[in-house]
Amino acid sequence: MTDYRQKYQMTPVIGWLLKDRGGMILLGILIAAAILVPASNLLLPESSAFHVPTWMVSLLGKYLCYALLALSVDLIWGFCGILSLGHGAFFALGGYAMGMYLMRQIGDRGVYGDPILPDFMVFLNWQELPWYWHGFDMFWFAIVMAMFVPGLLAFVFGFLAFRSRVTGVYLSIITQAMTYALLLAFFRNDMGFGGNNGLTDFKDLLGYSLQSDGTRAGLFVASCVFLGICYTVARGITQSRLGKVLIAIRDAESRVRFTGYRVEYYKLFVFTVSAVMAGIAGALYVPQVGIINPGEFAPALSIEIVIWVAVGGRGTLYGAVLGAFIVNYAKTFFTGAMPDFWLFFLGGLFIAVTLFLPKGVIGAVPAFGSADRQSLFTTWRKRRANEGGKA
Amino acid sequence: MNKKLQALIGAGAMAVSAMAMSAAQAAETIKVGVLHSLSGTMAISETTLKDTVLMLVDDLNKNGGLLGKQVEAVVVDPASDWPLFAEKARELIEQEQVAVVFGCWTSVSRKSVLPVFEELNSMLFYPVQYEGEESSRNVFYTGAAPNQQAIPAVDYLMSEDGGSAERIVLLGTDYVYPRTTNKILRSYLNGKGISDEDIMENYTPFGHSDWQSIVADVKAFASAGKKTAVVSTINGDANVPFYKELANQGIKAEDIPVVAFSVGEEELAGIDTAPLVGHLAAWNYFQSVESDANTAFIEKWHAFIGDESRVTNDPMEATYIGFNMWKQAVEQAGTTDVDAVRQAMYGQEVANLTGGTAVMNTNHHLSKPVLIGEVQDDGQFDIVWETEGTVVGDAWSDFLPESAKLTADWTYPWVCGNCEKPMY
Amino acid sequence: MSEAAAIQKNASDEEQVKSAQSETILYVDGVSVTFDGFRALNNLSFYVEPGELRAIIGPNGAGKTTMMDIITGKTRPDTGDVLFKSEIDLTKLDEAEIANLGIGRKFQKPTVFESHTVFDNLLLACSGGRGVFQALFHRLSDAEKIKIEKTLVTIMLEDKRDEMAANLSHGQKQWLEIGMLLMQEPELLLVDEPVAGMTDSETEETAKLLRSISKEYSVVVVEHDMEFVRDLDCKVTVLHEGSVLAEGRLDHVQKDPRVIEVYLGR
Amino acid sequence: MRNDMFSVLRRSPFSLAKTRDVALRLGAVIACLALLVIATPNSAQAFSDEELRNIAEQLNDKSATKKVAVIEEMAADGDPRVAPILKAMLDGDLYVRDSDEHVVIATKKGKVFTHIDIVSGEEVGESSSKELSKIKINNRLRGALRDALATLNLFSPDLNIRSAAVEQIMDARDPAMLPLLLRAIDREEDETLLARMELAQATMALAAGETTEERLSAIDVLASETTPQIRAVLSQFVASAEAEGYEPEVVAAAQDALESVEGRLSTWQTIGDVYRGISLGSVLLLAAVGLAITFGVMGVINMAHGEMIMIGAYTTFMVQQALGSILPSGSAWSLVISVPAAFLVAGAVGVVIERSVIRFLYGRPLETLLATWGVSLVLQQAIRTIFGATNQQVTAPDFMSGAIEFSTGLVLTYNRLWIILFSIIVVAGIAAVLRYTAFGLQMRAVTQNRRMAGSVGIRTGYVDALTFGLGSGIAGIAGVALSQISNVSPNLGQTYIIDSFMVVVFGGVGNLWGTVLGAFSLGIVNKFLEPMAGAVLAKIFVLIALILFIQKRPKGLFALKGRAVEA
Repeated sequence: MTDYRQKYQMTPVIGWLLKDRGGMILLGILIAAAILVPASNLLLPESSAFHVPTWMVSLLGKYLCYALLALSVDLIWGFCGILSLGHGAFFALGGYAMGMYLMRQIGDRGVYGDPILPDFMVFLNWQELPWYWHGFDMFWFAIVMAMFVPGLLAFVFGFLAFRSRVTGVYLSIITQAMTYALLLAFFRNDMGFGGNNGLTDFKDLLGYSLQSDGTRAGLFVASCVFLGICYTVARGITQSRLGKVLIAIRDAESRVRFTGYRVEYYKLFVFTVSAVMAGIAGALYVPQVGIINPGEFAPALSIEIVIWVAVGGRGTLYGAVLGAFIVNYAKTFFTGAMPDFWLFFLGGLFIAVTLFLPKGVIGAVPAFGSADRQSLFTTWRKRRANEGGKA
Repeated sequence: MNKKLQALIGAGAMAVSAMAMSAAQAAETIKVGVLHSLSGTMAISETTLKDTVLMLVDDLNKNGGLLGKQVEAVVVDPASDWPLFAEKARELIEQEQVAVVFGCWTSVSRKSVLPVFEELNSMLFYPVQYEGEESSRNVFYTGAAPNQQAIPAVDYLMSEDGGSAERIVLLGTDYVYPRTTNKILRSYLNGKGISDEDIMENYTPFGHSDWQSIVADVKAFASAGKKTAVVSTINGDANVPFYKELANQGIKAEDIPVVAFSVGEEELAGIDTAPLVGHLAAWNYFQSVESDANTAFIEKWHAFIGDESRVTNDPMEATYIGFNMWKQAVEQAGTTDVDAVRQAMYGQEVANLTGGTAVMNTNHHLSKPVLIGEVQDDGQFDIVWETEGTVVGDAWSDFLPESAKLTADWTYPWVCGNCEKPMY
Repeated sequence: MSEAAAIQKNASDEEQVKSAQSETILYVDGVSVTFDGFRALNNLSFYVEPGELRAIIGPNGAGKTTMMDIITGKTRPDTGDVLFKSEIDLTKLDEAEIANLGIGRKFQKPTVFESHTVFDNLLLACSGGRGVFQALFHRLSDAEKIKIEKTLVTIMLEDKRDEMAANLSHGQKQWLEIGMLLMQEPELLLVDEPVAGMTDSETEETAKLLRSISKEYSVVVVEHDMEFVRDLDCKVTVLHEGSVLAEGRLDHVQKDPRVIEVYLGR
Repeated sequence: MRNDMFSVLRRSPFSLAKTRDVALRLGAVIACLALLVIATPNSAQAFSDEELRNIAEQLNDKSATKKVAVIEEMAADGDPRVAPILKAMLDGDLYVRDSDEHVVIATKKGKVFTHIDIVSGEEVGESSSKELSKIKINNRLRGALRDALATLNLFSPDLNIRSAAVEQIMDARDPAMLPLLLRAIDREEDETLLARMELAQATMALAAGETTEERLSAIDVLASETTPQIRAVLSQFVASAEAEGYEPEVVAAAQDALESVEGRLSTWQTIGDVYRGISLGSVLLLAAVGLAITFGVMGVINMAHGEMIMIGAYTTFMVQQALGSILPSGSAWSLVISVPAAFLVAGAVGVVIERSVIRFLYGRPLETLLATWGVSLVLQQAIRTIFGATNQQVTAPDFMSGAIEFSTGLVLTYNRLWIILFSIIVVAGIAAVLRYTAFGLQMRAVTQNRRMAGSVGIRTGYVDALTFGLGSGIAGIAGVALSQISNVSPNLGQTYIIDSFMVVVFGGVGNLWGTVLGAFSLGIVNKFLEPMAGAVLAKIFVLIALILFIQKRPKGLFALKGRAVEA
């Protein structure tokens, strides 16, 4: 029985999910975490050895958001070869959408007690709410915007870039220019997004206090769920014929063209989907860290995201998730354990991974060195031979 | 092989590291958190404050510690990454169980940690001059509020000795501190009869490095015949290129004096100040102040850092005052319990390094003297003006309509950081 | 088409030219293109009839590949017309559109999707649904499966079906690529140096493969391996410095002094 | 000494508003001067030694107002010994000696101060700073001192001092000075200075002149000038026209004059923008040109490029530290030596990075991004650990401080001029290396076709290392230049890395001229937008423009056409 038969006869979703070992493990863990972590945090007494402290819950929640962000980058970079150095922009936009909702929720509990205007508008004495702030008092609207705005930006940007066949480093650099421009724009107080301080001092979400353990646990679960869903969606895309086309584009773009595919549309589709995922990640991130400010647009952050993916293992989706956790945990740990030298470790980690684990940490685990990854590496080797070291 | 595992390792490692520390210190220590960026863009300013706290802790322990216990500084690096500030604050308070935290420089970092301190009812000492418009139950602001720096500075500029300026340029980095400060200044200046066409406001990005056009604009603005002065709220990195351009374009202090609120000895250390003599800065402290306390402090600092050429600056004094106030409050309360210490803080007095005493008010801001110094060719400041007595820090500016109404007072009957009438 | 017929045509080429437009599957007329001052094609004109197998030879830099680029829409000519089936103007369309019209192209360097199995390579090339969402929700139909199986046989890779394309030998990649062209069901195949770097046996196999293909489709082969062109045994167009130098049966053009001078002479 | 000369020229116009204070004190000064000018000036010995000593001691008074009065009194006397005293006070060299309460001019040599007696003008011992207390001045006093000196210097035998005095008077523009100025005009021989004097006279005559003719003639003189001062003079005159009830024809004439002056000034404004654009461009170019090699030519997405610049800057700092003891401050040598030093240090670091990391990553450009990012983190932290996080001071040599100032308000600062020149030299140097040296040839060969190059016997590894070293070294050189305009801190590199990439990509990867053109065009566009939109928006617009431009030219400004690109 040749495997393509099973591959195409089975009911798709179950079919490829079962085949995706890493994915199954990931989803399993997510489900387990979504149940156990909040349970142990809320039910078990502080004294219990298995009690997960609240700070750990929100920390893990934050990591989950980063993981989702990394996932979205892996979807375009790992599978379609689009290296975006500006994905932080979509993340931040999603975050701002959520932040604006949370800001409106403060209502008259702000320091100036203005029922409508956020504090920063009051003390820069703005008279009324700018038009683009309207509607954000409704949760559903904010959520829609958190996905729509990044999606739209990605669509417009992608439409221009892919139509005119901007590729490789040129694409990477203009994505960077995009996020840098947004960074500067959001720094401006005149933009009405709180300038450098961004949006902060949130009170509650859908009426639940952000300070309470219950809400934290809820957000944690939400993060698990969305990561799970987005993973499934991403895997669905990569497993479909469309996914094969994406990989084909990554490996031999012009061949795909001559085979009759509209490469730009495929790129545009996956780029937009990825941006929406990043937006969701941002929306989940903000209530858990309690602040959103232009810092999230910093090109450095966007580069870091790519590094998470590379560390975990490009082109596997679950590798990206793993990478996000490894790097961010390392950051959390070293900034506390050795504040004066942690950059040596982080920098060293990046160098080491690129040199010794070209397929990322996941690639080092034989069980996960899937055929796809295999060939990805061989492609590199071949490309090196062909291009003789030219980018 | 995944997230959960990471989580466990995480929990494990953190616990271990925490244990290791406490074990070493026989648990009989009072922990003090230090939350200053040691890497990233703000490291340039904040590293010094970390060292200052370490020095003060060191000193305290030499003199028998606090409540008979040794004091231990727990240093973390929030890496100029604002969300990381919040994460680290939580780590310090919940994991390390610190009694108090000294930290933050930028407003955004403070805003980012504020909810954490309020939620966990911990205590933060914030040592940097800032835009005001805040008074949190859990934060003590030992830096200058706008009325302790900006207002006196423009008063001086408009005075005869300051050169009786009639035209003011407000240069700033585009973020909340300059925006707010300039807003306050504008309404203050208008009050003093300086009309809007005699005020030029200009904002630049962080780390702006090309000042040619703006300095040229200032010169053009100044050529209108009225005596012109510049009020600079330019932040951090951007200052060195700014002053270099100023010097090279030959803007002389007696022609267009520049008074800065974010430029101290530390920032000038990167510049050859000979061409800048006469430009001004407004602070509550200058290294050049001659007083025994200051001399002792500087000597201690040089000994601790092991470098004679290192300077001292205002945020260091603010840290010094904050630390000693906390120490006194703890001794007075006989415990490090946050609520008890907070009560003990009010009215707490510490001798300034510049002479006189700083008093902690019930709005969590200090009463401090305000000094104006002239840049000298050795990178130091020469005090040319100072307030008689001290100025009470205003949490809420009287020059912003919305905030003028508000009062901050954390004692009975007010017990509120932003109220128009008492709670009780 | 039969050999005889081919000879007939050559004899009466001149008359053909006038009416060429009405009968050709590919009509290239007066095409010129310049890259940064270098004239890659210079008033190039030639015609391919339906069902014809045509070899195009010429020394390096003669403009062979550029001509391919022009026909497949990768490069736009500065001047000249390129018509498909006598009416469709190819110079206005882009690669994908041209490919979907039924013009398949095989590159000089074998380009297959290395991260995919041989099967998937063919599947992707399989004609039909090129839209994003069609692709997203595509399920493999039996028809497609049969077609793929058939092609696997044609290109002699049926036992390599589940191999990663990356692991194929050079020659096998060439065949796979040709197979992918076949999956597109093109009316015109453009094959660029199919036997470059092939072993002699592979070369023969390839020649056989192309000849069999040319029974169903029109094929244009760019090559400078003389032996191979001889194996193809078809009409030959000699390019030189971006324009046609000679045209006709191989033995015929080989006698042409100019050809000998610029090409065989070396 | 050039600096001193410019310190006067550089002074921005109208430093002194006509406040009551100024009017009064100048009034006093002139009154007295009028007298002594008639009685042959500069020779008067009004002060006895004792008087001089006593009055000088009053300069140490607490109140600034008193000090001002004293300064005027001294100036009014016209004693030739006064000028040096006031000059010393202005320069902050005037002290009171604790031992005998005498006022002395003290000049610092190393740790020792040499005392010069204000009366005799001879050296009278020396001491450490401990035994002296400085006579403090503030900006108000600086102003007073400068005016006093100006009036004194108006008759100085030294031409430079005279002309400086005239400029100062033109700034002050106090009608009370008019008679004095007229007297000075009578005595003046030097033509150019005479012209300036007459201009100064005109600025005052405009308001002070009695008759319509005087005013009109004054306006004629002014209309021909193109300086911001004149614009202000005229605009003020026009503004105050009906208040003062000037004659309509005069006002009309003034209006026309004003317009013509403004017209000419605006063209100078544009010239200024272009210059500033070029200057910014040269900085961008320096920052980017190293990257044009490591990234453009080699295809390494070199995120550590900024740190190479930083290393160059720190090398400059260290060279200065090392030579500081030997060389006099402000010497050009330390900077001159820094250039090769920075090249070698940064280049060496580059070679090490290439050998230890990058060579394993050729053909995997995206991996180089990650690795070099790691490298940049390590380098930053390394510098921070070694030098500390704070700024290091790199002093500017004399030839780079100061500026050429045109009366039209255009200022060309020397450091910018040198950097423009320097950037051109650097680029020319690189172009030469690439074009004419064997190494350049090998380098192009390797980057174009590694295998072929290898097979013709080029040691590709060796070439790679040197190429990367070259790129890094050039970044280091850029660091030397940037240390002059920016702050030398561990974050230096981060400031320039993004802009550098923008420039290289905009110009077209792998094309040196593209980088040059890219840098200058981005710089100029930026500087033209800045006055209109403000610095922040200008930068945003430039970025958006870049993004859109790449749509039109997906391979940058200078892209290779044809098959070569796809190969």
